Amino acid sequence: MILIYVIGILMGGGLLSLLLGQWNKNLPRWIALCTVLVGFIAFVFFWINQYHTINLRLTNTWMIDYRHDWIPSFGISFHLAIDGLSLLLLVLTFFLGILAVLCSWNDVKERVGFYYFNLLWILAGISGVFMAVDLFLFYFFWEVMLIPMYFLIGIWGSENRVYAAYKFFIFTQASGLLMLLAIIGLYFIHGRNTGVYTFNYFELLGTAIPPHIAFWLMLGFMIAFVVKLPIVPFHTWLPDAHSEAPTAGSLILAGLLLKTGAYGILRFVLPLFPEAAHDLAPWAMLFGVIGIIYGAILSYSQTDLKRLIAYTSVSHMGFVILGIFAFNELALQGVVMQLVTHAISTGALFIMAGMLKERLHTRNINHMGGLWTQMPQMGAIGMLFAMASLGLPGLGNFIAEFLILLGAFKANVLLTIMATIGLVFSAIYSLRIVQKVFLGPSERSDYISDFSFREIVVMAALTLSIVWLGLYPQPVINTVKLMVNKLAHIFPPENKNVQQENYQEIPLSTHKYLVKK
Amino acid sequence: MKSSIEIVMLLAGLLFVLGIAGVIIRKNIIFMLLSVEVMLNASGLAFVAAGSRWAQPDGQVMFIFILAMAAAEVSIGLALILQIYHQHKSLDIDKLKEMKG
Amino acid sequence: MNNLLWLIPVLPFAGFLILALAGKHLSRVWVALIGAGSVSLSAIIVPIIGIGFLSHPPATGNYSQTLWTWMQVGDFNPKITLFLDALSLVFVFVITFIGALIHIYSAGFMASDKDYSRFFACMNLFVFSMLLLVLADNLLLLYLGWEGVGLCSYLLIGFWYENPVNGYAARKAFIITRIGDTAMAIGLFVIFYQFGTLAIPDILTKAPVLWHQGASIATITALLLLAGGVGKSAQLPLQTWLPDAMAGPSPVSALIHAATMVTAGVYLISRMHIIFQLSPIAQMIVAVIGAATLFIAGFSALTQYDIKRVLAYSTISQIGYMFLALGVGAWAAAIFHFMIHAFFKALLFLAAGAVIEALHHEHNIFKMGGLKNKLPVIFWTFLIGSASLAALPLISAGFYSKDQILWYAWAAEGGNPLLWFIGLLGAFITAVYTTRMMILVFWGEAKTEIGHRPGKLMTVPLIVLAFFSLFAGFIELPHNFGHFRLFSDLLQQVLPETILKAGMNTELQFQILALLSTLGGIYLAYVFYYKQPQRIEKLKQSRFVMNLYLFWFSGWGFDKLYNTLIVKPIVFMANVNKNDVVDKLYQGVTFITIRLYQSLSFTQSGSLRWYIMGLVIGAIIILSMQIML
Amino acid sequence: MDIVFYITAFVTVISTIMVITRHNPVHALLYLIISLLSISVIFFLLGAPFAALLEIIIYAGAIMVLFIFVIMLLNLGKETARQEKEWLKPKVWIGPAILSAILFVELFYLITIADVAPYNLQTVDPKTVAISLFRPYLIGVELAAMLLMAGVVGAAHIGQHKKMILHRFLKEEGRL
Repeated sequence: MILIYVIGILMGGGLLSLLLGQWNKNLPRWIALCTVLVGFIAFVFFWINQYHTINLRLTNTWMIDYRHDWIPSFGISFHLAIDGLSLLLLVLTFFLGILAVLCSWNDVKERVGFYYFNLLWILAGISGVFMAVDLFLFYFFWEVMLIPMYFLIGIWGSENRVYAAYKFFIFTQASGLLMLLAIIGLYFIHGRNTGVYTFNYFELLGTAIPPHIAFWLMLGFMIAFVVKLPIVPFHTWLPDAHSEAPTAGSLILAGLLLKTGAYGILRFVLPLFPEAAHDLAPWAMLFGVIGIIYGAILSYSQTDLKRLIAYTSVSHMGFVILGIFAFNELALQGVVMQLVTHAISTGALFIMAGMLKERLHTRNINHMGGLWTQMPQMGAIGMLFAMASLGLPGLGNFIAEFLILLGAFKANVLLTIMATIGLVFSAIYSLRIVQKVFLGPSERSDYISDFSFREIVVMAALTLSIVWLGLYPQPVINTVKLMVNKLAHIFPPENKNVQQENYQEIPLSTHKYLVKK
Repeated sequence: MKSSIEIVMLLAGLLFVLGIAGVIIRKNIIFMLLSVEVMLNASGLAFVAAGSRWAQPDGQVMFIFILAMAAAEVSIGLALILQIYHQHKSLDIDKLKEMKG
Repeated sequence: MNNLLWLIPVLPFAGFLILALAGKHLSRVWVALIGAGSVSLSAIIVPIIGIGFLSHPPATGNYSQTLWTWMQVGDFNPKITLFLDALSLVFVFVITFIGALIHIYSAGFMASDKDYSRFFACMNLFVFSMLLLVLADNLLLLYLGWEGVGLCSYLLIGFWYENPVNGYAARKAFIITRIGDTAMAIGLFVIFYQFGTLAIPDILTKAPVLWHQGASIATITALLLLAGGVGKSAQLPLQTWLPDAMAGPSPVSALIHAATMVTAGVYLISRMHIIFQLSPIAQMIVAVIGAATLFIAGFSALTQYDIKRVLAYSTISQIGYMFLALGVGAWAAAIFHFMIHAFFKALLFLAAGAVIEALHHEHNIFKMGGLKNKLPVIFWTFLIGSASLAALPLISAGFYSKDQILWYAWAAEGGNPLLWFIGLLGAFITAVYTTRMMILVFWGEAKTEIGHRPGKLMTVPLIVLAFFSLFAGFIELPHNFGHFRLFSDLLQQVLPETILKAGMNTELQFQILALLSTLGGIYLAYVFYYKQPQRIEKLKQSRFVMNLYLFWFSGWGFDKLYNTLIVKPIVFMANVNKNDVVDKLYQGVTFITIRLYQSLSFTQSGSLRWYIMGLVIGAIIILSMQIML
Repeated sequence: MDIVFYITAFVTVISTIMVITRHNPVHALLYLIISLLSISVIFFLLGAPFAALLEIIIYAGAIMVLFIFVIMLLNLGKETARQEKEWLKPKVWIGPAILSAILFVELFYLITIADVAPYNLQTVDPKTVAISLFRPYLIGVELAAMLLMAGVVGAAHIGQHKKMILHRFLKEEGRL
């Protein structure tokens, strides 16, 4: 029941702040803060409660399973369930939700009520996406998170916001429709096979689909998720949306919305179409690698700070797709870590870009420089997150990228080496941020304030979590362990190299491969 | 009495086409409205003929509905014509091109 | 004693945390106390542990302390484990001891800097990372330290960030070392899939079992690790960052870019020596890289006029010696040279820093001169350091370590006359540029007024280091000359003994040749720069010499080469594609759509009769379709 | 089929052609009434007496009277006829006429190829129609009632005579 309450609270809180925003400008943000805090505390407690039993669960990965009929005649039910992955992402959702409310605390001055309404409804949609195990419901939430985001960008964004909002909407909506088609296709195939027409995820699992149809259905899902993720060449909405969105919008986009894509692949694409996914794997990994390098190079050439960070997201999400399609435990754990740590590190960078914009009224890094003198705290934190973004060991991103690469190395040596080269590029762009923004001669003589107390709270929370994940990621790893193990074992062990657990045999095969090179 | 529906349908078709021709040819809105009446009549005729073919009342029922629709349409249309004439001092349809894309 | 192990890295880390979080609110005295004190405490703990280790050697030959499991994913479970054996003991000792001295020196050197606490915070973080690097039990933890020192190096090179040049130098350092690190990361992947673990002891025991001598997989692994070492240790072909790294404050150059961090590559190779031993090719490559680097860097050092760049190139060259030693299989000799080099190079940098500060931040040695009497402490300590660098026979520590390497370069199993000859040539050049620097800085007439004289805080560390630069060499004496093997006996526990080729018992000849080359070098520089400076002018007339001079001055043109071959194309590509060519595709789609609707909106004429006409035509078409089909 | 039918059909077609070709609106209206009356005869012949009566009462009676009112209100007389003459040139009507002809040819072809067997004509009396109207089609009747209601209200609203506001900025407001 906690699940439905949480979604209810978010949606209710959104409506409440919309209504009360008419009376009082301060009320909506307090309502929003309380709402997300309640959700966060609820899930953290739930997590702590579950944590000691997580390792004991041997077969059942699902912690909560709530089901209520919605439209029985079409086999649609209001079916929510969470496992470790969902729980983790939900905690992340509410964590970033709190930060999003906090960082738009003084930012938003007009239509405050509607702003927080949109914010909370996006969060509700995202939580719903992470919980839904009914495909129809999933699609419903998928759209719920889309429309408020459109408003968020379109109303509170910066100069070019309408264009960005359109672009965001058209990309995600068009790809979402492909997914809807695939969902309906799956629905009918399953119905024809078994006579039971249902959107229930658990029943649709293991549907026997003719391979060529399975491929197209999978592609429908895949495109929706990959656009969201995003992977080159579907990434072009991201820089526009990110650079025009308000700070909280960028934070949620980077931190959560992109994650829904990866979550979708993990939850739906792989379990529903294992064979098709297996066939797609080399191509997906290739696109991942292209994304890593392409995003990094583009990121290097940007002068708009938010655009720059947006392209780093493209690069980081390349790792995600690379890891997912490596199909082994290491890489998948890395992917989950990457989802969490990328949300934190990139979120932090976006928040900082927002703060800089607020102070300097520009996003152009050529107009910045030498800010360390006036804001040493922000400089230090900026440095820390730039380092996180380039994958410095000791910070969470390193664990994620290392695990992904380690896992992917097992699956495809050549592509992994190319992806690893991406680490060099990530150093180049990350250091460029630091260099252009904080170092160099100070260009401004006017006073620029360092962090305020509210900002310190936000950044401290992010810093602590990224360091924690870098030094002791085990809680995260344990939480998703079962789910990841299950996923890693979906795939038919036809390929000895991939599935072999015995290290005695591997030297020969790897050896052969390396020698051939 | 033996009867063939084809000839009635042909008549309905002819009337309909004449109505359409009227709507296209005339520039005066009143004439266009008259032509529309012709077209409505033609379709009514088709309905009634079909009803009579199967000896069912449905054709006539449909004709009655068409009649009601025509009455409403004419009253609104004529009111519009009055307004248009007052505002533009003309009934030329080509002078009313305001919804140009 | 074992339990204290964790304190060694944690103390500097605690210092870093305090300074980073509260540095703003602390007075300068407190900052210095915390910054230097934390490292000094570590430096005190190290001998305590070291004595315990040496007097009661543990059965396993090492201390190891597991703090917590970093992560556990399937079979991959790297732990945060500290591991101390003879090899890491040497490194830990050098790092903490020299680190502490440099911190104390910095308390005086940086006294007038506005970012006092930031400096000490970074320095402490560096010491922590470096300690973690050498104490790491598994390669992943080592990698953490490895990247951590890279970060600190970046932060400290760009310490005076107002000048963008420093920032770019820092960036260059980080990115070039990162290239090596990336190769090393790939090496870690290979190792993990070969052995199923990243724990160093396990790897070293499994490697000879799983791999046969000369296996190509061993070569690949070794080369990947070597690439990491090459990047960090500024060896060919990734050496270009180190001279630019001199943009940082002098204590930083002393600690990071001379004594400790740049020798991380040496540590890595000696730590993973078994893998290198399994691959003669890789070992050969190590030796060749070392020899080539020491040769190239030596000539570049000869032409520099910035005192710190001279020292930087000499560092590259000396590390080249260490690589040469590692490559020929003289493991202990390399580590010995590392230690001695750490002493004298830290000394030289610190003394150079003092000179630079005294002369109002003048780096150009041609504008110095005559400091012999004005700064006596600096002069004597610098002289001792230079003697050690030039390997002045018998009295300097540098002689013992370098002579050993030269001898092994010929005589050890992997040795070969060519390597030896290059080493010898390098020694000669070292002597030349060292003497040149000495003469230009301390003799002759004064060209710049002295502003600021170093205080006690700065001179005491210099004297201590000078002492070690003179006498540390005596713990390891050549075979034919005392044959005292304290150091190599210690390292014997970890590193294999150097195997000599058969029939080599003429070390004396080599020693005499080395001696001659050093003395010859000193004499040559003496002639050219002191006795008859006009000869230099004469040489400068020749075009060839000038071109050669410029070529060496630019570090053999490597920067230019990389710029044109790698940097410029990438930057060009990035800038050309700034607006994202993929986006053009979608813009094309929107463009077509807009064009289409514009042309379609033409039909929306507002003429009712046209619309009806359209209807009619539509009806005609539909009906004709009905008829046709 | 009956000769009566052909005659009435002929009258219908001729009068309809006259409707769309007359210049004077009143003349056209009169021809339309003839057309309607003859259609009502055809309805009668088809065995739909109720429809025939409605055609006469409502169409030819009520609706046409509306037209006449409007024409009177607008005072369309000789002036309009002259204008119509100007508008109705061969250049204008030849194209639409050809199109309509094509359409008719197609309709003709489609209707004639359908081979429908002759059938016995039966009269559907008003009672059956009424039963059908108020049983299965009740909802349609109610909707038609609402439509008429809306028509009345709409006509009343639109027909209000609004004054043209002559201020140049507010000119738009005065329009519909």
